[in-house]
Amino acid sequence: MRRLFPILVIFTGVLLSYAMSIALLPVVHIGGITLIGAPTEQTMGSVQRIFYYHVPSAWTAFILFFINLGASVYYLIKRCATADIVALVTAEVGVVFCTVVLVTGPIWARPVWGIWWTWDMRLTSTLVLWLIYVSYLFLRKFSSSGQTPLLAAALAVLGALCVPFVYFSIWFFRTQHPQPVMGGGGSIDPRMLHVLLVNWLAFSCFAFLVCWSRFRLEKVQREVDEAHAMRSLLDDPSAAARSMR
Amino acid sequence: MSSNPYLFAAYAATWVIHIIYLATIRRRYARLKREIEELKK
Amino acid sequence: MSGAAEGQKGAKQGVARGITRATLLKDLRLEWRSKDAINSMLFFSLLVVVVFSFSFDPSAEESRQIAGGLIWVAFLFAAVVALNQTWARELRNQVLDAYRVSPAPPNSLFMAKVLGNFIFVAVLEALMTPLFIIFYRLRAIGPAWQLLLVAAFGTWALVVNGTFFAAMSIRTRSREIMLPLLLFPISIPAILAMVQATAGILTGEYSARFWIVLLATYDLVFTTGCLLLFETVLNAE
Amino acid sequence: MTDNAPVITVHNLIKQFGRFAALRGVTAEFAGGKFYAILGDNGAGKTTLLRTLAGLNEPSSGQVEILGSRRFREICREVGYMAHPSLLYDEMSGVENLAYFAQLYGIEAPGRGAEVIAAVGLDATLTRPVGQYSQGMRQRMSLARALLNDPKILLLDEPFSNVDLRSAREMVRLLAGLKDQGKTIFVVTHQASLLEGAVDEFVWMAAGKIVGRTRELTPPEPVA
Repeated sequence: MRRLFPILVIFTGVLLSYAMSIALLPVVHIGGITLIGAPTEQTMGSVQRIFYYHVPSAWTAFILFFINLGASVYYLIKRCATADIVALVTAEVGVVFCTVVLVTGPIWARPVWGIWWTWDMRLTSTLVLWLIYVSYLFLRKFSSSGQTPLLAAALAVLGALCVPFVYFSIWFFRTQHPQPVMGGGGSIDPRMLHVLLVNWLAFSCFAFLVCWSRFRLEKVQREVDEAHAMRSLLDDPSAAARSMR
Repeated sequence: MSSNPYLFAAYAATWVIHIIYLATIRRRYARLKREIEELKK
Repeated sequence: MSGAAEGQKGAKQGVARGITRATLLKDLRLEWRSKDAINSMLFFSLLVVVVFSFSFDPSAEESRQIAGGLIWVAFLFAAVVALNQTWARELRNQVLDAYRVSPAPPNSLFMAKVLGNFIFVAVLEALMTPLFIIFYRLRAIGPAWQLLLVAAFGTWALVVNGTFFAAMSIRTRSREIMLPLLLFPISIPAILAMVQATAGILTGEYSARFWIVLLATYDLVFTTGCLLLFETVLNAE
Repeated sequence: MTDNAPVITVHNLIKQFGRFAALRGVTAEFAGGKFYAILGDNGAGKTTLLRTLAGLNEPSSGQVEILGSRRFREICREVGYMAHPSLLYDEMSGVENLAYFAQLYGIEAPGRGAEVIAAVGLDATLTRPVGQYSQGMRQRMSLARALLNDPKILLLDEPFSNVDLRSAREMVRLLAGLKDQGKTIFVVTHQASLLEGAVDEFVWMAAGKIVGRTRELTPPEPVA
């Protein structure tokens, strides 16, 4: 498994650079065949290309949060330490990707809608999602008991229960108060969809790599903690016994 | 490559965020390594 | 055979309910003697009312638009004061341990605490609402009776999650700060629903039915979730 | 006296708090109907052992078996636990406190609270809140709470701390009487001399382990 890591790194690197180039470069035609790039959107211009890492980041974050829920439920049932590490790691990396979404969103909104932030349905619900998982990370950081995994898993389940309510309420809230709507709608250019999917794949691979190294880190960290505890188990108690006299 | 500043800003922001996170992981790895060295003594 | 099993189950539920009642009465008695929570809550929300009145002109038209948010934010912050008190009372002299070594079911304790907090916050709302009405010259244009539903479901939503997360935050460092950090993000849909429903009823511009149904569903889902997870949280030392 | 089959068996009990191991492999058997005193320095793991026996700490590894059961909830009616803090509500009187805890155990007899209060030598008609009790009275009330469900096993953490000598002697007499009724009693204490004569066995703990068990109040030879 560990030998696979460098191969995966190279694979992800190549995929990411390919994905980025087709996302950023305009179409290059040679002999009538599309070699590289996505067409420039007509109304928004090249700003629309922000979407190629905004949207895949969002999808990746959602997948990570979903895995977090699965791992948390598994932990609550089986009390398996690995599941807890998976939950921690996916939440952390998920928050990073979610941050990317929240930062690139306004940068896109500014030239297109003329405002940095709008309480639009998607932005708002992503923000709430981000808040929920940041509070999850806070709990993990501040929990003093040895039972942090249990508390965190319980919070993850309640947080996930909350997600449908977030979407539903904000969706209804927004349909009540009209706001700037996303441009166009309707069908998407297949070449754009292709770029979007390739980017999504690349970002997923990247997220997987980050999760992996974070997972290794956490695992070794816990082994070190365990070693410390074992050492204190092995310490000679006679010194303490002598001091008792 | 487009010269649109917003596109560039979003692109830069994405990777800055990822790199900051990767840097924290790296730092934690370094600290862990020191700790393992200490433990071996 | 199954009838006997069912009878046993019924008896068990009866015992659980009895313990809930005993714990609730005990909490009410303790609160009655010290009045810590209710006094600080009342004063706190009074402060919010006054402070907010400086931030905008509390004339009838404008205030009707904002009042929904204002009222619920005041109650939310005041509720946090009470929620922190709930478990602080059990931690003094570690009385919670006495509960944990007893055969009493954990969920009875949880329900008692939720009901207790519901009563405290409801009392607060009953006392503060007239003040809001006077200070901000409020008058409901929509169906006013729906406000009762909103208040009941909304308070329950705050209190059920609040009690749960307060129990969670006593297991953390800096527990008083932890509660709002955990409670607020998850309560956002409920708060949104309460605020929107209240604004809808006060202005009469739209129906609050959707929001009330949403709140009821939210209550149901989170009450179930908290009951399923409470034992885990209580026993995490 | 009573049967001396082990009522508590502890096997290789380890309890870690993060990087610190409070219990480091405790293995022991305790017979029924005896009076044990657990002695040792601060941080030797006495309180952790008691809390683990009372089901308040989940052991990191190892097993605790009480009255043949490994699940504490099954036998929690047979165990009385008294902690260092009083486990009582300061704002309520002793009788009110006990009335509440009796309900948790499903005890319906209305006089039970007054009965145990009298048993520990306090006045059941006192209406003062517990918060205004003297330390000695509070400790006794706390003991009364532990006795409420008429447990077979009593786990007492520092019952004599801050109690004046005379009251402490009275409490020891009371505990000896309870032992004669067939109860198994564990007392964690710093004031071992108080217990001389009453105790069947002294259990010495150091650095998270049991380092010796003696009949007399003489520390065991340190393990070389």
